[in-house]
Order: sequence, then C-alpha cells, then structure tokens
Amino acid sequence: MAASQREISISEFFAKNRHLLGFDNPKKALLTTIKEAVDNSMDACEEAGILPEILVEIMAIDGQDDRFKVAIQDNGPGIVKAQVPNIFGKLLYGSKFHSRRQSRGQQGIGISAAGLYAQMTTGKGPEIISRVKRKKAHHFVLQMDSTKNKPMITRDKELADWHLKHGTRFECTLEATYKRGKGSVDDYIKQTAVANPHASLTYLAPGMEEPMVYEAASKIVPERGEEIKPHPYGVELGELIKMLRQTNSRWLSGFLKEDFCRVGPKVAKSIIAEAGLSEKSYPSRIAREEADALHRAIQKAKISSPPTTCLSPIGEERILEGLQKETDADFYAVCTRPPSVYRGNPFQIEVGIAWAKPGDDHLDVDGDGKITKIKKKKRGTFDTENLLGNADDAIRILRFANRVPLLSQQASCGFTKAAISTSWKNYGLQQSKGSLPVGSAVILVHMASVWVPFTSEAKEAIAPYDEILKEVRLAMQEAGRKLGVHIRKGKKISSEFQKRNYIDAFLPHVGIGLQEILKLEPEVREDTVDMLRATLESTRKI
Amino acid sequence: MAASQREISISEFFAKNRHLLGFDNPKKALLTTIKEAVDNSMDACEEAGILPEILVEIMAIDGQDDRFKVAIQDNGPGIVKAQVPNIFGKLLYGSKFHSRRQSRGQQGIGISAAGLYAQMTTGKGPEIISRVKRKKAHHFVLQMDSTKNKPMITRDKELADWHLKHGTRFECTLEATYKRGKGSVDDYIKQTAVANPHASLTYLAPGMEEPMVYEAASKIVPERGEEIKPHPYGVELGELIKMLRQTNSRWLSGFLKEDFCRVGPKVAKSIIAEAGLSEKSYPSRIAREEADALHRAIQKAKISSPPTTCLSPIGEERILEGLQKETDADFYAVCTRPPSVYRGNPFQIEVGIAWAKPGDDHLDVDGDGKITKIKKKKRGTFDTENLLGNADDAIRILRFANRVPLLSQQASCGFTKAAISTSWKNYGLQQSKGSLPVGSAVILVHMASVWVPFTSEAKEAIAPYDEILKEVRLAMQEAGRKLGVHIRKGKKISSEFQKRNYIDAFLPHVGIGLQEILKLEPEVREDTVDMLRATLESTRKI
Amino acid sequence: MAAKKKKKVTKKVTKKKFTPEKVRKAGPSKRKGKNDLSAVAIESIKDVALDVFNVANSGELPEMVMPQRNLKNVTYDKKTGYFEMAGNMKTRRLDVNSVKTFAQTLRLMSLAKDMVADDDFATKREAYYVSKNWGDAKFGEQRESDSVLDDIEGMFSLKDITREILRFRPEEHGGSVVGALTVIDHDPETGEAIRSDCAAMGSGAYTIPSSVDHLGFETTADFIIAIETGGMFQRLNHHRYWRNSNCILVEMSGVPTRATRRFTRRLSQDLKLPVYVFVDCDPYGICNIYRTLKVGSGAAAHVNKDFCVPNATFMGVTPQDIIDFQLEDATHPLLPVDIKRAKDALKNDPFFKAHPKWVKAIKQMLKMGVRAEQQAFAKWGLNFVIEEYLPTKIKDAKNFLP
Amino acid sequence: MAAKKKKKVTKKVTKKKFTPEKVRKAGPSKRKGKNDLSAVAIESIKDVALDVFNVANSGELPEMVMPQRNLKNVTYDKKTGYFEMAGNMKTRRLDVNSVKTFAQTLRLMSLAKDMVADDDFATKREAYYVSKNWGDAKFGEQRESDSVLDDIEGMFSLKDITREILRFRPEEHGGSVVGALTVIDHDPETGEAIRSDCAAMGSGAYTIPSSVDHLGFETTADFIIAIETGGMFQRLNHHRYWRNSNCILVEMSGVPTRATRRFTRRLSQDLKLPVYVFVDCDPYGICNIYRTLKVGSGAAAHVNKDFCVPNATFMGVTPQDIIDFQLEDATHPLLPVDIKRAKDALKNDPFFKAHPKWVKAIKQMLKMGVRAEQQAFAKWGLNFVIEEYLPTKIKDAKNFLP
Repeated sequence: MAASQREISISEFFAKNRHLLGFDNPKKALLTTIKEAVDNSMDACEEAGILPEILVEIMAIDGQDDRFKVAIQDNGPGIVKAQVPNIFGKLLYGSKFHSRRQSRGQQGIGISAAGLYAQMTTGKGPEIISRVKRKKAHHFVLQMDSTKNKPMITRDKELADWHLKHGTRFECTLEATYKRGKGSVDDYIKQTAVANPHASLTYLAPGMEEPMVYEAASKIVPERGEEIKPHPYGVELGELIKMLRQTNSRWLSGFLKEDFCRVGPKVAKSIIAEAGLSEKSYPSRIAREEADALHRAIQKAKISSPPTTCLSPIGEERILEGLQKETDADFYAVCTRPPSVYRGNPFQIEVGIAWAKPGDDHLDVDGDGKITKIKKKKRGTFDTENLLGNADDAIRILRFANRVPLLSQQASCGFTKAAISTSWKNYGLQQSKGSLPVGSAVILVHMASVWVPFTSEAKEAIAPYDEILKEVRLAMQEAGRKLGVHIRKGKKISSEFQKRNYIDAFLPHVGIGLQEILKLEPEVREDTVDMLRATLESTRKI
Repeated sequence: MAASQREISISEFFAKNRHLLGFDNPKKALLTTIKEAVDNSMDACEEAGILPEILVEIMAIDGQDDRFKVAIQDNGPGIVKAQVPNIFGKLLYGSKFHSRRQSRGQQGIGISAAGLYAQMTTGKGPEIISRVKRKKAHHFVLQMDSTKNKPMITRDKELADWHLKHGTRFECTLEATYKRGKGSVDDYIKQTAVANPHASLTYLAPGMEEPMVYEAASKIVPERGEEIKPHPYGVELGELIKMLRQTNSRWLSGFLKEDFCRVGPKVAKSIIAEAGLSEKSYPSRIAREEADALHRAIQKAKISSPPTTCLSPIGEERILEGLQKETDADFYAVCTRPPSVYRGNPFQIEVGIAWAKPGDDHLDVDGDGKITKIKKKKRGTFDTENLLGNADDAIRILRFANRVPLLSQQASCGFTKAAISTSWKNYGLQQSKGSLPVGSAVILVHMASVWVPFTSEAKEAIAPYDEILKEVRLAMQEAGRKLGVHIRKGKKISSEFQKRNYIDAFLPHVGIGLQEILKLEPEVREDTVDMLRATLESTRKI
Repeated sequence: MAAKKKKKVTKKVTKKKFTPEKVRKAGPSKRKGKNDLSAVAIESIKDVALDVFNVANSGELPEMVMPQRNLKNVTYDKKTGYFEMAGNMKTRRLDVNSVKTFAQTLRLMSLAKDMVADDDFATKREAYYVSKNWGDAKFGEQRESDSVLDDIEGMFSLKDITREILRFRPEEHGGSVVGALTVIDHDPETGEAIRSDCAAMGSGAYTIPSSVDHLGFETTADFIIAIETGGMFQRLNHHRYWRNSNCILVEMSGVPTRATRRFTRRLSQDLKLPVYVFVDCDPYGICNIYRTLKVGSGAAAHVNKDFCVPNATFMGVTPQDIIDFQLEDATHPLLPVDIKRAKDALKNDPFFKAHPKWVKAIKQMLKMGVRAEQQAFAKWGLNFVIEEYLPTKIKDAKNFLP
Repeated sequence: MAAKKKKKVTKKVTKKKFTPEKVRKAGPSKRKGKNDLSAVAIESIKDVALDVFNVANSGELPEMVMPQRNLKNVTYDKKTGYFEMAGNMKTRRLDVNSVKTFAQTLRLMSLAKDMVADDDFATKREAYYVSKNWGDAKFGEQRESDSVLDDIEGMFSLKDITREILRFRPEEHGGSVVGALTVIDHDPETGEAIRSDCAAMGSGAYTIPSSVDHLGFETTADFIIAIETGGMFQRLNHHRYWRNSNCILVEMSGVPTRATRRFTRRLSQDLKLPVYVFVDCDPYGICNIYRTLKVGSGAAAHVNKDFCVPNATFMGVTPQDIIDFQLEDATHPLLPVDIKRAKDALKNDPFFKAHPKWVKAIKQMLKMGVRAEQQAFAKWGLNFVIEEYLPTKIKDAKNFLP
C-alpha cells in the first residue's frame, strides 16, 4: 500500500477538477479563457503605465462548430523571452500571489489553466507572441506536461517584424460554445469597458460584420497601488510563527515594526508588554506558547487601518464616465467609500447607480416654473447593448473585483446579498423582502483589494465577509440617498404637472355650477373662473 | 518585473484559499477535519478488509472556548513509519488520485489541509500514532512548512506499548466552534452510520455524559472495488495525446487494447479504420492531427460500458438496514441502479426512501378486512436524532458520495436538483414546482464512483452532470413508484375506514326518515337499517 | 267595495276614455286547487318512502330518481315558448357516498309532509335550522340543505308538485307592483277576501307574496312593464306613469323570483296582457333577467312550464338604443364576466340560439364592448325616460326583440 | 271608506276586546311642511353658491363647511336618547386637491335646486348618470357621487334640510309593514287621500316609501316589533301573529333604511307605541341594526335626531336567550369580523359604553364565542318562536335590554 503513495502535480489536479477554475462547460470555458487573458493584459499595461489597447477576437473554425480560436492582444510592455513558457505553461506561477498589491490576477493559475484546457480539448497548446520595447518579437508554441506541471516549448522563433512595438498576443484553440446574452463574452467586454474607462477595447466575434470598438473615455492610467506589508490584524497564529522564523529582524520589537505595516514603536511596545514578552527577544526563539500570547496581544491592541496607498479604486468620476458611456440613463449617482479592512486586507468599495425614469416621457421645468413634457429617445432592446432593464424587472447588478466583471454566481455573491439587505424603498425604488429592488436601473459595485476573497477558484462571486457586506451596504446607501432625492424631486414635478392640468380641467365646472345656481351672465362666470385660477396658481410654486 | 515571477507552493495557495477546502469558518473547520480523518480511516479499514471500528472525540480545552482538540482513531492496518509525515503533512500526496478505484478520499489534500489549518490557527501541528500489525506503534508530531509544502518532524518516537494491535490515531488542536443541529458533526456521524452499516462508530463530544455508540448492523466488509483502466469515452484529446506518448505498447492497436478498458481487437480495428490510421502505427509518433482523428473516431465507436467491478455500491439490503437502524418510518423503499458512465468514469446511483405516515394513528387491516386504529409511538424531536421531519416540511435529502455524507451546499447539489425535477406527485407526495417534495420522509442518495465530480474542493456538492442527474432521477422514480403504491394503498384503507364510519353515522337517519314518513314501529325501523347495512357492506371489500 | 273605489279613482284621473267592458277579471289559478295538490303531495312523499323501504327490505340498495337540472337538460321551441325539460334523469343510489344525503333527503321529506299536513311553511333557512336537531345528520351549511331541497323539488316536480306545495320558501324579497290592478287575496285565518288596489299604494307598492296561485285579479290596464331596478320603478311610480299610459308596473329587482315570474305569468295569461321587459343593456339583464322571466332557467327546468312568461318581449335597453339615444358616454366597458356570459349565451343557450335577432343584438353588444343601465337616460334629464324613451319605444312594440 | 273596511275586518277577527277609544291617530309629521322646507332649501343652495362667488371674486379661495360624519363626532346621552352631533366641522377649501370635488358639489347642488323647484327626484344612481353630461367633471364611479351627495346632505343639515328635501333617494328597498295599522297617503298627482290597511295585505305587505313625513296613521295596536329578516317576518305574518297579539310588524331587512327608521320613529312617537326589536344575536344585529335603529349612526350624525327610534328596546335574540332556549347547537362560531365589530362597539361606541347591561351582554357573547340567528328557534319546531319565544319574552318587556 505504501508503495502506491505518491505526489500529485497541481496541473493534474486541476485538469481533473477543471470546473474549479471556471471550465465547467464549453460556454464558460470560452468566457474564462478570454477573461483570464484580458485580465493579464490590463494588469500588464497598468503596471507599465500604458493606456491599455486590447484586441479580443473569437474566430470560428471551418467545419468544426464546437471549436473556436481566440486571440487576445495588448499593447503592454511585453514579456521577456525566458519567462514566457512559465507564465503561460505552468500553473501556480506568477508575480502576484505573494505581493500584497491590488491586481486583477492573483493566483498565477488563470492563463495557464486556459492553455491547459485548450490543450486537453483540442490537443493544441497555446501560442504566444510577445515583444519587449526595442527588442524583436518572439513567437512561442507551448505544450504542457501536466504530470510535471512544466511547459514544453514546441516552437520558439524570433519574428523579423511585428506590427506592435511592444505588447503580447495570446492565442489558443479550444472546445467552446459562443452565445450572446447575459453572462456571455459580449457582456463581459461591455462590462469591462464600464469599469475601465481608460481602456480601449476592440472586440470581434463570429456573426459581427465589423469589430465593436469601445473607445477609452479617460486618458489617465489608474495609479498603481503600492505593495504593502501585512497588517497585524490579518495574520493568523500559524503565519505569525512562520514570519517570526523567517524575519531578518534581530529583536521582537524590530520584527513587529519592520515586518508589519501600521506598527510604530509605541504600538510594538504595548503589544509586547501585553504578551508578557521582552522587546529584545530573538524572534526565531519565540516558542509556540509565546507566539500564541503575542497573537492574542495583537488582537487586543489598537492598530490603525492599513495604508490605502495599496488600493487603486476606479474613483467616482471614472465610474460616472463609465456608466454614462455605456448606459442611457436619466440619473447617475456614485460613491467611493473610504478604505476598510477584512482579515488584515485593505479593501475599498465603490458603488454607482444609473437610473432611468419609467415611461417614455420626461418633464422639464423652465426658469419660470413652467413644466413641459418631452418625449424620451428610444432605448435598444438587446440586453448586452442595454444594461438597463425594464421598469418592472429586478435591477441588474454589475459586480466588479479589481475592475474585473463577475458574470456568474450572482445569487451567492456577497454584493448581491448586500444589495438585497439594503432598504431601497427608502430611496424611492420598489423592493419586496428578500429580493433585489425593481426598476430600469443598474447598480455597479466594485471592490478594490489586495486580496479579493472569491468563493471559488473560478472567481465568480465574492465571499460574504461581514466587513465587506457592511461597506457595500454603506456605499449603496450613500448612492441610494442621492437617487432617492432625485426620484422624489421627479415625482414632485410630475405631480405638480398633473395638478396644474387638474385645475384647468375642473375650474370651469365650478363656474358652471355657480352660473346655474346664481343665473350668472357668461362673462361674469368667465371672470370668476379667471380670478380663481389666478388666486390658485399664485399659491403654487415649485 | 520578470524577477518577481516565482513559483507558488500548493500549500501556500490553499492556506490563503482555505474556504476552497471547507475551512471557511470555525464550525465548518471542525466538521471538515473530522470528516477527512474518518474518511481516511474508513478507506484504510476497507482496503485491508477490516470491519471499521472508529472512535471520534471532540475535547474542550480549559479556558479557551474557541479551540478544541479532536482525535480520530481507527482499527485499520496502520501506516508504515516512513509514509506518515508525507501523508499527514504534505498537500496533494496520496494513493488515490491516480487510481481509478472507488474510495472516499481522492485528492490527497484533505487530512493534510486539516493539519495545516490547525497549525495556522493554533500554531500546533498534528500528532499521529500509527501501528502496523506485528510492529511497534510510532508517535509523530509534525510541523508543516507551507512555503515548501513539506512536513517537518518535530517528534518521532517509538511507543513501547499501544492499546491497539494495529490502527491509526490522528489528533490536532484547532480553532473551532462546536454546535449541534443540521450540518453539525453530530449529523455527520449519524449519517455516516446510515450509509456504513458495517462500521462501528463511537462518538464523544462536549456536553455528552457518555459516548454515543453506533453499532454495526452488518458483519460484511464491503467488497473493495477493483482498479480499472480508463474508458475511451472519458478520455479527452489532451489526455489521449499524453497517453499515446507514455504508453508501453508498440502498436496503435495494442495501445487501444491494453491502455483502455472495454476495447477488444474488433473495436480497436474499427476505431483505427474510422480514424484513417494504421494499426501498426507507433503510438509515440502519432501527430496531433492524427490524435484528433483518433479521438473523434473513439466517440463514434460503439464501446460497451466500463466494468462495474470497480464500483462498490452499498447495496439495497444494506441501505435498508441503515435506514431502518436510524429512522423510525412506516415504509422503506430502496433502489440500486445498474452502473452508468459520465466522462468515462463508471458510477452507480442508489436511492433509499424512508417514509412515515402523517398523523399519530395507524390503520391496521386484519384478515377479515376489519380495520382498526392503532396509536403510533412518539418520535423524538432533536433533529440529528430524528432524520424524518414533520409532515408539512420539505423532505430531507441525505446525500452520500462513496458512503461519505455531504452536509452543506444542498441547494447547488446535483442530487437536490434531480430530486426537485422528479415528479413526486406521481408517487403520492405533495410537491410545488421547483421545490423538494413535502412529507415526513427522508431520501437517501448515494453515488459510488471511481471519481466523484464535486463542485468544489470542500467536497460538499455533486456537479450536476446530465448523466448523473438522469440516473438519480431514474433511481428516485423506481423507489418512488414503490412508495406511491404504499401511500395509495394506505389512503385507500384510510378512506375505507372513514366510509364505514360514515355508514354507521348516517344509516340510522335513513331509518328515522322512513319511520317518520311511514309511521313504522321502532323494530321495523331497526330491521330495515340492519338490512341496509348488511347490503351496503357486502358491496364493499378491500 | 275596494273595486268600486278603484274604479272611481281611476275614472277620475285617467285621461283615456274608459268603458266598463275594458275591465278584465281572473279568479284563482286554474291549476289544481291547493287542497287537492296537498293531498297528492302527501301521497307522493309516502310513495317515495315506501319504495325505499321495500327495496331496502328486499336486500337491494334503494334509489331515488330526479331530473337533471341544467341548461343541457332543456329544449326550446318557439311554439311552446319556454324551456322544456329534456327528460335526462339522475339516479341517486344509496351507497357510502350518498348515505348522508339520502338520509337528509328523507328527513326533509318528512318535514315537508308535516308542513303540508299542518298548512305551515318553512323558509330555506329555517329548514336548515330544523336539521340542527338531527345529530350527525344535521347540515353544516345552508348550501347543503338548499341543494337537497332542490333535489326534492325536482323529484316531486315529476308528479306536478312544486316547492310551494311542499311549503318551502326562499328568503328572497318578492317583486313590487303598482298600477291599474286590483289583487284579490284572502285572509289565511278567516278566508275573507282582501282587495288590494295597486293604484292606491301612494308612494308605496304592493308586494308580491311568495305564493300567488290563490290570487284573483281585476284590471283595466293595456299592458305590463316588468322593470329591473327599484330606482326606475320608483321614478315611473312617482310620476304615475302607469296612470298616464294605463299599464301595470312590476319591479323585478334583478332576476325575478319564482313568485314574481308566476305572478307576471298569471297577469299575462289570465288577463291577456302583453308584457314589456325593461332592463339594463348588459348580458346580465338580457341573458339572466329577461331570459329567465320569459322562458325560465336550466336549473328550474322542472317548473319552467308555469314559472315563466313566454309572451314577454324585450323593450330595452337594446344595444341599438345606446346608439339611437346617444348613451355612448354613459356606458361602462363590458367586464370579462359580462363577455363570458354573452359568449356562453350565444354558444349554449337554446333560447338565444333560436332567435337570430337576439344573436345579432348580443353580437352587436360584444362588438360595441359596452353596457348601459336603465338609469343612463338620466344623462338627458331625469324624466327623459318617461317623456321620450318609453313613448318612442312603445309606439313600436311589435318590433321589440323576441 | 277604506278605514271603515279595516275596522270591520279587524273587529270581526280580533280576539281581544276592542274599544273605539283605543284607536290612535296621527296626521302628517309636525316638522315644517314640505313646501316651506323646499323654499328654505332653494335659498340655502343659493346662499352657499353666492358665498363662494363673492369670496372668489375678492381674490380669496372659497370654502365650504360641513360636519364631520363619524362615530367620533357624536355624543350620546341617555336622556336625549340618540347620537347627537358633537359639532366638529370639516372645511373644504378650494385648492388643487379639492377642485374637482368642489366643482362636482356645486353642480349637484344645482341639480338639487332644479329638482326642488320641479318637485322631481333622483336616485343616487341617476344623479351619478346625470354627471355623464359634465365632460371632465363627470364621476367615474357611483362611490364618488355618493360621497359628494353625503357631503351636500351634511352641509345642508346645518339648516335642517335633509337629503329627502333635496330630492336625492337611495336605491334601497324600503321596509315592509303589516298589522293593525292604516297608513294615510295622498296621490302625488291628484292630492287625494289613499288609505292603506296594513291588516289587509293578504300574504303581501305594505312597503314603506322613501319619504314618510307626509303620511298619516291610524292604529289600534299595542306595540311594534321591528324584525331583522324577511323569513321571520313572513312566518309571523303568515300566522297572523300581529292580529293575535295586536301589534304592528316592521321588516327591516338588515340595517333599516332611513325611511324605515323615520317611519318607525313616527309610529313610536306620534302613536306612542313601544318598539321591540327582534334581530339575530350577533354583533351585526346588535351593533349595526339595533344601534342604528335606536340611536342612529355616526355617518348620519347630522340627521339622527329625526331618523332614529330612541324608545326602541331590544327583545332578542340575546346571548342569554341562547342559553335559556338551548340553542347552543344551532349557533355558528363568531367570525373574526364579528369579534372585531363587538370589540369596537365596547371600545368606541358611545351608546353601548353608556349601558352597563349592554357591555355585559356583548362580553357574554364574546365569551361564548358564538352567534345565533332568529331562525335558530326552528330547531325546536317551526312555530316555536310564535308559540313560546315571543310570548315568554314579551311578558317581561320591561326587562328588555336598553
């Protein structure tokens, strides 16, 4: 029996459990592949301070309707030749896992898993062309050895010329299904454009006559969040022991100050005192029981929140731009919350709301308080074209984590739970208990964090940590209040318009009644009615 | 940038994503730890042909209400000294991942993850005592190096004496919450007893005055499923290419016959012909395009189902024993389906139903067709004690995969989906559209398979593959039909009982009416009523 | 004496010429006398019970036979003029499902026998309460006892015994009557004749009793108007419309009760007066009120023969009236229940199906999609109906809808 | 002549001794004559309109003032004997919310003025239809016009002008009357007197007209019984209960209409007869029917003075009767709506709160948790109510519930 025990490669594991990575079925596999590649492209561009220009292509393959070729190309900095095979051909390989820094990718699994899936289903490994500035482009074709979790290079060729000065192109052929509608690649591209108004996206899919182009609305590359040290509150005992063993600090107080953020001399002193230890202890000699005491002391200490420099929220202005660019609403409200912390990880929540008045008309008030009715322009109906639903549908929630849209598992997502537990009735929307509010509107929720707690490796939903739910609710409430003011004002105008019509309709009948009873002359009646109208309107101002 | 790219250890990955492994919160962590250990113990006993006797202990720790010590001990074959550290201290290490054989554990992650979680939260690594027959027991204390995914042995001591001749004891101290009720450890132990009537379980938890003992109801160790070769239908193109490269067969036809199950010379020949290849091709020289053709040819070929010798269903008799032992129902129906296949993996579905008549009474029909009312014995109320719910509650589903109870994620589980999409109304149960049926009953579903497709690494729910859903539905229908016959018969008896009462109540009034109108003597009236009663009852036989 | 008084009053105020020959008279109904029928009723009840008794004692299961009561069990022939029973029977055999109803039927038959013998009566509600002393066999709701009463009525209708003879009365309010009519009743205790002059009710009216076959009539009127609503009846009475146009007004208050139908039938038949029906222009007014008055109903198929007024004609309000009298903006849209009722009539009602004019009129209403009430004429002035509508219509009475 | 006839009939059949002195007479109501009131009504309507006109032309917003109509705006004093208006007013000021109602009020006032001038009338339904010619100002539903009519009535009640004077009539059926009573009406056209002998209605009954102040009465009766249901009324009438116990029977058919209340009040006051009320033992019978008959209602606070019968007393059915006459198994459980009604009465109704005996009786009913109908006595035989219940109760009339 002992003889059969052996080590299992991570790629074997994920090949067998590919639903864990979002490759449950051919439709989702297509989306996941494109998503992972676009995420990487965006991250690469932003890290290099380049405004992303990204091309996404889905190509049908003649005679094979269950296979597609996809290509994702960016104008990023490119990847040095030696790293290409590992980045694209080895699972759990990447730059982002160990860094406490906000980025789209974080595990180093996604793009290699896409290549692995492609190879598993069609036998063909991924192709990569990448070019670093002032160097030649290289063209790789990889084949992955899943037993060893290692890439094999089947082609490695320098290209004499490539049309981009720098950038990367990833291509693979996979078993896939291409469909439009909610949760589709179309939807993903559209939502990505909303949350990334600084990016230009060009998208071509089967059935399109020409590519769909999402122009950038902003020319500012989002600031890159700084890398931070761990915050003491987020470190568990086991991790603390590991850090004690690996630290370069000689003394316990130095360890606390140097290896964590937000720990100054005073805080370090109080923690060590609380733990009953000495400041001059050697970290590597702290026993387990002592570490335990230290860990408990940390929880009791008052330590300020982690620095927010590591976070790069989209920002209220950019969210507004994104929503305005991609929706045709009557009102927009946004809110970026101050950063907060869960399990020692700083995060920041942003919410945007786009709301359209129900009905086809719009009432306009001029300077004199005169109200006129204006016909609204017609909206499109294709639902990836038009993010706003009908006035009697549940409101759509666009969920983003580090600017990446989350397209599935809406019901189990913390964002959805927060939206359901917010009292939208207070803000003028209809809502039944336990449901999303109803209206022709869309709610954008974005979480920026150095570590986003997804509920599964497929990165589809946010785990409902209390701290996160609370922040999402607060943001929704803040944006909701602005919306509420607007809706109430709209209702007031519309009711005033109706009331003035009312007066015009019924005042003449007051005149007729008086005329009949008092046998008035028609002119007397008219005068009386005019007098009354003047008196009445003088009492009503908006 | 390239410099920061580096490899990520699997244990680092899972430490950061521990919710993927079922350690989302302290309550679940406790359950997952015990579950993984019990699963391993059961597997070990059965592999060695031993009737499992398993002890599970949860111990409170004085003064620390957020930590518990747990111990799981079995009478299995024990583990040879050299393997202990890797099995318990290294993630993705095990005997079961690569074998196509039915077992509880499959990934080689669970028990090491439990140790890792314990160490992360309390700093203490796991302790293991194991003894192989005719050898001394060894006592290990491990500490895990998550950066390298390697165990460090902090204690390794031979024990002079141990009270078991062979067996293994696993102990760890972890941050945990102990609660009773649905989804608790209590529930898990109870359900494990239902699905494993051959195992003796002794369970002691805080607050219990003495251990709860589930005696074995059967003395037969379940037959161990044989290991099988892959079935051609379940092999994807990528895997096929890998197999072609690694095979020992010299010829393509040999490769097909030797490396797969269910491929004889005729089938191999037809596949190769369909692919347009030669039987004498060297497997390692098959090009990607040729492999693709071969893969397509396999899908078109008619190949019989994989052998079922690899599967070890519980069996209808044992399911009945288990249900009868642990529920107090009025009717039981079981069904073990013939084996089936999904993605080349053979699997087998079993369903058991325990049903209790609503109400406190029971009607009994004797040989003469006489019906009498019998008071039923009272049921317990504590819901881990009593698996049957109230007559107006949704029916509980007990889900098992390779005899292991699945306690969470019921809603997203394929078993639940299959139960919801079965028309229970046909079988006499109430059911609203899109819901589970209603009744004082429990439905047991067991899937035996060489590879169970869980929706997440925490092994909580079965992925809803069409083939699996279909088999579950068929099994439910078969058991449901038996239940339906019983319920309908019960309803008939109860309606007949009511009808006879009816006759007794109203026939005298027919007599009174006749007496009043016709001025009958009382005796004449009585005679007429008696005559009528006799005539009426003679027309009614059950 | 009262007749004299009436004559005097009428003479004095009528603007028409009046000749004594114009007085029409009718005695009590020609149907078998109440006493004869009472004896028949008691015998019939005994017969049914005896049959049950004999069958029971022969070791068989006894049965009761009664006509089916629904629109499918009636036929309509313009010549006969009412819904005739087609003869489909239902048989209630004593078994476990019927034993309760069977017992209740016998016990209510026993009650009927006693009431007939004592010349007493019970309302349907009282019959329900009488059962409260029956122990298990008591009725839980009046709906149940009403249904058994309907069965009993059906069963005995085969022997020409009506519910009235069996002494069960509905709770319902009888219709009201005013106009050139004297009703001759008798005091139930003394037997003395009582003359009620329906032209001398002031602002009140004569209320039709629940049983009318014993009444006699005298009239000088030319026709009868049967009116749906109390409001319209009040208006015509207040303005003494019956005097000026020499007619009798009958208020139906919705679907006319059996007594109102029988009363109107007797006026129409025994006094040979035409009956004009004036109801709302909606499917309820046409398909329920008018149809039931004229030809009876499916549910009462067994008694239609005497309880309907075959020579009634439909004065209005017709769909065409809505157009002719410009009532469009005083209409209401047809509700789904109205539309269903009208479509049912076109599809299933033998009466309407037999009259192409009705089919046309109902289709017209469906097409217009609206209904109009009698009161809608008030739009043109409160007394437009008296001054314009009724005179215009009655001038053309031969063209009323059949 | 009719009076002579009546006397003769009565004389012949009554079993009691009869002395001519016992005949009580009453002429038309002592309230101001109809013609006087009509003139007042027209002036009042003009006054309200003129006030609106003047205020409007002075650049202010005109108002109308009317009493609040609800139970909170009434007071009850045993001595006065009815719900008096407490004097809370509501002011309807012309603004955007009230402009439609304001216009409709004026237009309906104009209609009333015309009807008073022409001595015509309109049912509430007709008033609703009249509005169909008003364009935008027309009523969408009768509920709306009824509400405006109620406001107009309230407004003019301050000047002692009732709805009847304003010539608006409800659609409702008037109550029925039989017994030792002659009603003296007059022909609206000729003015000639019409005598209706309520002992000579055969199996029918005299219907109370919608306006009763012009009626005169003659009676030999000793008391009046006001009865809730038509079924019970029919039974007592059929058995000539009124003759044998020398009384007048009034059928209320549920909550009595204003005309029935006024009619009974006039009998009670002008002829000095006690009134015994016989209704179902349930919160509706007690808290709605009886309370409204005796002291009026909150909604009609402005007219209660004349439209109630303060000296009425409650004969039954009382909760104690259920026990005394063993009706327990002929009861039905109180429904939630019954319980709410009874509790409301105990909490909010000034009448019941003023009478400890009533508080006790209602609490007893709530505790028993059941209600009983008048018909429940049928359990003991159809005529138990005549032979046992009524004689037993009336013997002890001084102890009736107040």
